[in-house]
Amino acid sequence: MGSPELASLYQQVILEASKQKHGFGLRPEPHPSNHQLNPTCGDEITLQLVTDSSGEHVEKLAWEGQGCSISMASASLLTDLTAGLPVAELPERIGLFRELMQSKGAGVEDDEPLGDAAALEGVSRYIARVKCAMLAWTALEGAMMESAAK
Amino acid sequence: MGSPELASLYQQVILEASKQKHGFGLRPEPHPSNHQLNPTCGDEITLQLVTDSSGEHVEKLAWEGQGCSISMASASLLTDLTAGLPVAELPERIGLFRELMQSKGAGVEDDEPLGDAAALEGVSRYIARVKCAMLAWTALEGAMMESAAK
Amino acid sequence: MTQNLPIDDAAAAVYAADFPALDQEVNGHRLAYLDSGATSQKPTAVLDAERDFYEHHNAAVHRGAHTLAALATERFEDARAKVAGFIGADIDEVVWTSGATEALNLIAYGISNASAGLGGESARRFAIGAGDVIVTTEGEHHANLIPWQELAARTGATLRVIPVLDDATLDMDAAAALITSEVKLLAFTHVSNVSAVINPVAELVALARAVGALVVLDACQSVPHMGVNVRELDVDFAAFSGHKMLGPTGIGVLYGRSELLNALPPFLTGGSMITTVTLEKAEYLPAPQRFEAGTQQVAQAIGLAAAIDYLDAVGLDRIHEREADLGARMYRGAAAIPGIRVLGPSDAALRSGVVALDVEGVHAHDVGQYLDDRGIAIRVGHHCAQPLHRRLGVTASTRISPYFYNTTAEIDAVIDALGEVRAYFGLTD
Amino acid sequence: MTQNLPIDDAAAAVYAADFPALDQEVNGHRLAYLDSGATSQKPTAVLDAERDFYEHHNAAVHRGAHTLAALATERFEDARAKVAGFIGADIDEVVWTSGATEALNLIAYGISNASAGLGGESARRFAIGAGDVIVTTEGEHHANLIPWQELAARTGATLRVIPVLDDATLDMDAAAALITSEVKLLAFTHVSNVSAVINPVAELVALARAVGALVVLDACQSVPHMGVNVRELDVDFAAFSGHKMLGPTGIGVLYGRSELLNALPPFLTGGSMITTVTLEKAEYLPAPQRFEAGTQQVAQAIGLAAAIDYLDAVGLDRIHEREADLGARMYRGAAAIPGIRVLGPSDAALRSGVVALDVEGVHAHDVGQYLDDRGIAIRVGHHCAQPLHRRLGVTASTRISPYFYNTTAEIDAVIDALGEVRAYFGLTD
Ligand SMILES: Cc1ncc(COP(=O)(O)O)c(C=O)c1O
Ligand SMILES: Cc1ncc(COP(=O)(O)O)c(C=O)c1O
Repeated sequence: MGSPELASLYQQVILEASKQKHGFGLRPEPHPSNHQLNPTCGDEITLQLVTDSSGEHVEKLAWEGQGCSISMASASLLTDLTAGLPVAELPERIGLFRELMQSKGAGVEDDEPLGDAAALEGVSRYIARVKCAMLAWTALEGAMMESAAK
Repeated sequence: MGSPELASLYQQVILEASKQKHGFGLRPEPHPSNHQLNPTCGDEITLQLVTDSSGEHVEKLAWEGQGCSISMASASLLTDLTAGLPVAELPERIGLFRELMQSKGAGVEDDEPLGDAAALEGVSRYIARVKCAMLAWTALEGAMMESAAK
Repeated sequence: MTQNLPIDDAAAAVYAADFPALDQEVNGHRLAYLDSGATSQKPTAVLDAERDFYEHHNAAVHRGAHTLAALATERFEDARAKVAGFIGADIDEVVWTSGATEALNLIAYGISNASAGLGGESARRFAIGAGDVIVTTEGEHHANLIPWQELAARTGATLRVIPVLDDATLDMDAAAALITSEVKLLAFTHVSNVSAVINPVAELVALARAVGALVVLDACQSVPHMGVNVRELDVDFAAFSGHKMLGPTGIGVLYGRSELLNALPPFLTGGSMITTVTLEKAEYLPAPQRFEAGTQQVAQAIGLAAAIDYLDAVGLDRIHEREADLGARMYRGAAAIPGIRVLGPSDAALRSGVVALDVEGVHAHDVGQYLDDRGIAIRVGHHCAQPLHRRLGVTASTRISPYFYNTTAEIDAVIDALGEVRAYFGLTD
Repeated sequence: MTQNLPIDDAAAAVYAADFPALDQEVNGHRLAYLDSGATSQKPTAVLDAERDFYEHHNAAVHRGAHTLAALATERFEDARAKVAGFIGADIDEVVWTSGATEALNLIAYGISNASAGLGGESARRFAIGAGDVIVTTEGEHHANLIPWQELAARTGATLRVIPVLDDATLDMDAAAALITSEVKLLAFTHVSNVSAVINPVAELVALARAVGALVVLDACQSVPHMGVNVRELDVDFAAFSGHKMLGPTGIGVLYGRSELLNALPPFLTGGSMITTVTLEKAEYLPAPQRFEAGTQQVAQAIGLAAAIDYLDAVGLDRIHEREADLGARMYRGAAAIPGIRVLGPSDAALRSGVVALDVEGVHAHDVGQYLDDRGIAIRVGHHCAQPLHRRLGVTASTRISPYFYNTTAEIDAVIDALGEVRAYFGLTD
């Protein structure tokens, strides 16, 4: 059996999200996208930023990839969080999530804006896993940069 | 003033030999020869093995070079020692001298065959200087190899 | 414990007591360090040797003439003699490097330099170009693959790769077919850091010799774990790292046959490797100094010598035997768990003590986390062998790599945890 | 002692007490270690930091995921941040190497690889060939001369050398004439390890910038002894070694401007520097990882960070000031002795604390022996700067190189001994 710390890392919501993989499956048509890879383990993700016709709101993220439960859960929870959000709000959420991940177990003052993704807080106690949790979020940043470059 | 150890390194016979440089000056005509260099300090020696017409006895060594008092004295004393010796006896003397130099201050059982060059025994206590003392002797080995190769 | 008796758990515990890092708690459990394939822990004797050097003899080596410098030089060269004796080489056949990776790159760049016309007449034998072939294998660590890819790219030579079979052993039929007269160099690992495969050195050397190719042995996973004699193995070059054999980080060894080392052009250039330097040109010292430019890893060389003393006192044969036992126990235990696939051959005679495995449905990172929660340190990932993992159909694996200081209780703790891990992550079958 | 007061003999003695190697007798005298230009001694804090790492955190870095591996990685990267802060660089601009020599070779081979077409589009800017020119100076250590000779030989480029004047300062008129539009790279030392000359960095950088040449700074003799900010100096690359600045052997640093490091092709290849490896090809990580193939000098990096903490606590400005005092005292004392010629400029503002000299009629080896007999450790030889010695008309010189832990009494002991040495060897005038 695992320790309480391990249980707080692998919360039910995380294990479920890692299996459900909301947003899994890339769109055939082109969207701003980005590929990220964790060189230690070879885990990777390709993520598309699908917006509504105005380009101002996220319709839904679409992604494919393979990796550990943390990276898969994180991509799934990121997809849930961002659906319908104004694109302009993404940088702040990503920044907050990065802060949470780098908090070494201390958490952030207000993790409400992260929704269920706040459940990933436990990851911040395991430096080696922060990269896993950040993979999808970094890919979203990349996709936004591509979109801005156009 | 130096210590007694230093005095035994720089014995009068050595300091004098380093100034007198017996054998200094290369012969114009070709003889088996060899060049040796101490890469740490740039000291070097070029030595010719001049034999009698039969080729069986050393007439005299001839050499040029520059270096510390130990290397110059060693070349000078080697020249004194070898004049008139059968060439066939050289390897044994060189071997004995090498043994003396590697003795770390312990000396060798019988250093008589080294003549005045035995005064260099003190060098063996200073590992960093052994190369200086060996320079001429190694060059003589090289010259003999060249002579044998012909 | 007697040198003649096999290492048992009691003996292992006595050895372990010499390693301060093994005596700590991780996540509330006593650390079970089973990642020695990545880097070994260090006994106090090695730490003391390094410290003693710094406290009493530290000085520039091969440069100074003062007392400390002479002592430092002597200890540094004694360390070289120790390594040479350990692998059956001559003293001047041992070149210090920062690690095995640098040692392998040294060969590749030496050949590159020869191919660019450097190194004079004697270096010509190393020159390669279009039409020439370098051969390596699919089972290599990146350190014994990428340098050859780059060498091929720099010189126009072609790289061929001997494939592995499903059990990760080399396809020796393919090897025989690939090692043709165009082959100038064959590089392969003695023991795989993933599949545990011990390669058939004699057969591979014979294939190389038949076509006049040079043989480079990656000995990273053999020298720390079994008696290795480079002369008996009849290889031309061999590379290994100090940190995997109880030594400090930052020190490695390149063995090269004397005749070859003295013909290979230098790699790194700078101080202490020259005879004469003018503004136009430098003349180089004989090996090994010609490959040791600049201030060397002196304290680390001396630490490595102390590590070899320690290994010699334990005995390489006993270490090899003990690890084979631990590896076999791990193999059996893991293979018996439903949903676990052990990589590499099943024949124990072909295996080192390393066991890498795949837990169906659970990513290696998650397996590693589960074990770490119990204080078990193992490695997860591709272990710098992506092509091999790709060939075996996994992205990342979980690797247990024991050393002589590990106990069967630690192996059993891993087996227990592996037996639970799929259930923990919600998989049942 | 207060951080604000200059270092006096009392303060130096307090510092010296932190260095175990300084507290010993050599030939019946207390050691006077004046060879810090070759390698410095190490304070207990550095030895403790290394040992603490080995005893508590030792594990593979950037590879493992278990607790120890994560801790080791964190400490390793903290050390990088420390070095970056020390020289005013960004974290990803600091590359670990085995020493300054390897750092300089890394640049040379990176350019070589770019010139061979490796590294893709972004590496093209580094490619050189026939018609291109590399410039270095006559005052260089071999580590900053031979790599460029070899690079020129590999690529067909030409090497030009800025001559020095009789006082060993650079001939700046010649520099201006030699740094023409064909020049792609200018490499020079910040401070000479022989003549003590502090080169005019700003002027040389301006000459290089005017023709678009890259600037490589050999900072081996400056970073340990004075505050160095690479951004303010505006150089593209800089190299220095840990062992000359209280750190362990086997660790060095390459600084490179981020944009350049990310465009330069890799040098050593192997594990931990790639993203994806197939049997045909490898994709590389961004800098600094792309230059850090294989297991790194982890304990040594951590030791170097502790050395920087120590230097920071003493204060680089105070160190610089103190050494200037000791150097000036040495210079005056030696210059006043008949038959002694001090190399380098007489203007103290142009000099570091190093003093190299020639004793007329007595070979440097014999001078060194005479001093060693009194427990004084100084260096004799060409100090890996043969061309400079040739230019100054000596084969070998005697070099006194103090650090902040030396006292004026030690300097005076050298001066006394130098005053006797010619008489001892039978020279009188
Ligand atoms: C000016 C200078 N450059 C380069 C070096 C080479 O440094 P290392 O031998 O540590 O690589 C040294 C020291 O020997 C030096 O003094
Ligand atoms: C088989 C093998 N080859 C090469 C290496 C590279 O060794 P290092 O990282 O010490 O240079 C390793 C270890 O990582 C290895 O296991």
